[in-house]
Amino acid sequence: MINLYLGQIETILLSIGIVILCVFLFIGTYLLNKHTKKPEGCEDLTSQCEGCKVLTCGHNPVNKKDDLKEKEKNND
Amino acid sequence: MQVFSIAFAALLGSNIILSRFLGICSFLGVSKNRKNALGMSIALIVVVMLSAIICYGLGALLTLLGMQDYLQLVVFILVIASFVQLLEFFLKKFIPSLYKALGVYLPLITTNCVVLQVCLDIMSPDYNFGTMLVYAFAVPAGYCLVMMLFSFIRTRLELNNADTPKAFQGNAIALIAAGLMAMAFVAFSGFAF
Amino acid sequence: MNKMIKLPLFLGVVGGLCGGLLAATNYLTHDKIVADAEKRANAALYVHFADAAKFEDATLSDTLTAASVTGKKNALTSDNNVMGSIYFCSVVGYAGKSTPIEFSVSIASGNVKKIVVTGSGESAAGAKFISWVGEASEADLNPTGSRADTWKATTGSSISTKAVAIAVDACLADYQGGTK
Amino acid sequence: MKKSKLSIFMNGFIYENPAFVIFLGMCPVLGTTTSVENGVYMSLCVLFVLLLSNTVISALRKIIPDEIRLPVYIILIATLVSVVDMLFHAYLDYGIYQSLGSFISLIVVNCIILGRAEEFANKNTVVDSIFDALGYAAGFALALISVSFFREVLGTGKLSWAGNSVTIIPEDYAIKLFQRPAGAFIVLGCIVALYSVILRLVNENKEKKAALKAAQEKAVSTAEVK
Repeated sequence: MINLYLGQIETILLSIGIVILCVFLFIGTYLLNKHTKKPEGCEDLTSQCEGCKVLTCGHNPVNKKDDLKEKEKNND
Repeated sequence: MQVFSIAFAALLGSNIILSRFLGICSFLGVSKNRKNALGMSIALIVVVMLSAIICYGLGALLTLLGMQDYLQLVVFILVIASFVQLLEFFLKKFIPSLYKALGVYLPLITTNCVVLQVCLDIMSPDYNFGTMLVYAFAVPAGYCLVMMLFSFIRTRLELNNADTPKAFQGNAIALIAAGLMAMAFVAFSGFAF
Repeated sequence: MNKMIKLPLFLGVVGGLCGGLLAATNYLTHDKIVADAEKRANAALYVHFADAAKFEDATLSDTLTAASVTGKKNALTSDNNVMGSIYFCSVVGYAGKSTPIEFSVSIASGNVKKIVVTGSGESAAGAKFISWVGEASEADLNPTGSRADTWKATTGSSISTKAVAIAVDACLADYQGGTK
Repeated sequence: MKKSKLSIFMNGFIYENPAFVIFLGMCPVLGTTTSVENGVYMSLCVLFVLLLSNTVISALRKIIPDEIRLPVYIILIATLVSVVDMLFHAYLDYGIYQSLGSFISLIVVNCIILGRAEEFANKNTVVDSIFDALGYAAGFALALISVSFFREVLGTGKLSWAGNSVTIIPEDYAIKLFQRPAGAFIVLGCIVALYSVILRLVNENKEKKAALKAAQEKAVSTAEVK
């Protein structure tokens, strides 16, 4: 097994580095995904759910309000 | 033989929903009709398989650095979430037809216990790459099996809603039905290969 | 323009804080978790040496294995000198080969400290001996005369007493041979 | 609309009980309720995480840029959960930690924590979101303890707490089913049904009282007109 001779401070710094890397990865893909336009046929893609309490789900009416706000923002 | 016993245990013996109680939120929420259940299960199989491979590699790296005890949860959550976003972006950009079918379920999967539990399970040393792949396929396959069965039952429950007592309508009777299914699945837990 | 800088800066700070918090908590709790885990692993051994810091495996000499000793562990104090050692034996008692008597005997400073019987299929007579030896005081365990005869006199069962006594004598010899 | 502190708490505790009404975060309710002790420690764990995450998120609500609201919440909650997990691993006795198993680290994907952060913590002051966290954690504890009470009493006939136990049903009349997974579903289904009946009754007599009061007011006002 490779022994990396990581002292106390190096592990802390390395773990902070790893967490920051993952955060940037996640935010990058999140923004990448949020800004790509949905393919033309599936704008109103809802799974017949009228929006349950799972607020993190993309089809929840709660998040729909943000899109409306954005639309108002960029057309006025 | 070991591969077959892992697959059988994950698929039927200790099924991820009925005996390990994971993925209940989506189990109750999405199994209203067959199309939803199938879509969710297929999306879950794809996500679990691929993120299990990523997390297996990352887990090995973290254990090499000796930091896996406290970093694994945060790193796995972020990697799974970013993988789902990447997948959604990829489908949106290049395969719109597939996105039309599965795109509905992808945002739901980031907050699903099954994906995270599989990634945490394959960290244990007794999974090499092959058995990990089998396990990562068998668990969501078990999920898909139970979801499909349950969606048939659920549509039947929905149809004669008038017969169920007023208090038990909706999720309560679904839970009781799931309990009966769990009883049936106990029969499989006795097998040892 | 400043949104392009503000966002990564904010994320860097949040990521750094979270990483730092995780590393700090790990720093605080890591040793306690490892110590608890190690203590749980040797829970059985702490019956013999309550104040031992840690245990290490020791090699078995072939005379010991001949005398049906299956394992040996040394109990170390925090500054790593040997406080005593524990021998795990599995001898053939009255019930014969099918259910051997398994016990661990701890020896310190030259005499037998405690015997803990972990498994035995003994009949009535043998069982009386097994229960007696479990609670026997140090004086009983180190009789002046031959261990087998005095024990047999006190408990009345001959075969299992003799078997255990022979194994204990072998361990004592090894312990005295080793540390002298 | 300035909701009073108590109504925020009651909202989470009774009217929008996470497990019985809005059916969120059901995995731990079924998984860790084999004994009351597990249920209590699990609800304590959820209380810690929910309190910490609501306070931190409502404290930072002005700083977090609106566009990446959700990912930052996920990052914060993941860190808080693994901190709580490590503290529980070190300072809680090992038997209970083992029986809670991986459900502690599964709180991260628990829909309640993220739901409360998104719906409440990022719009209200720190104090309000503390009450909201207390309410929802109390609601969750109610669900956990009631399910685990029935599962333990019916399943093992004994109520045990840290070793000592009180036998309620003699051992051989206990139905082992309720200790097994199938029993968990059935117990939860019945409690959900019971809960919806109670809630319906409460609402009905509240409306009756309201209707009664309205009728009295009308009577009083017509008396004045005459």
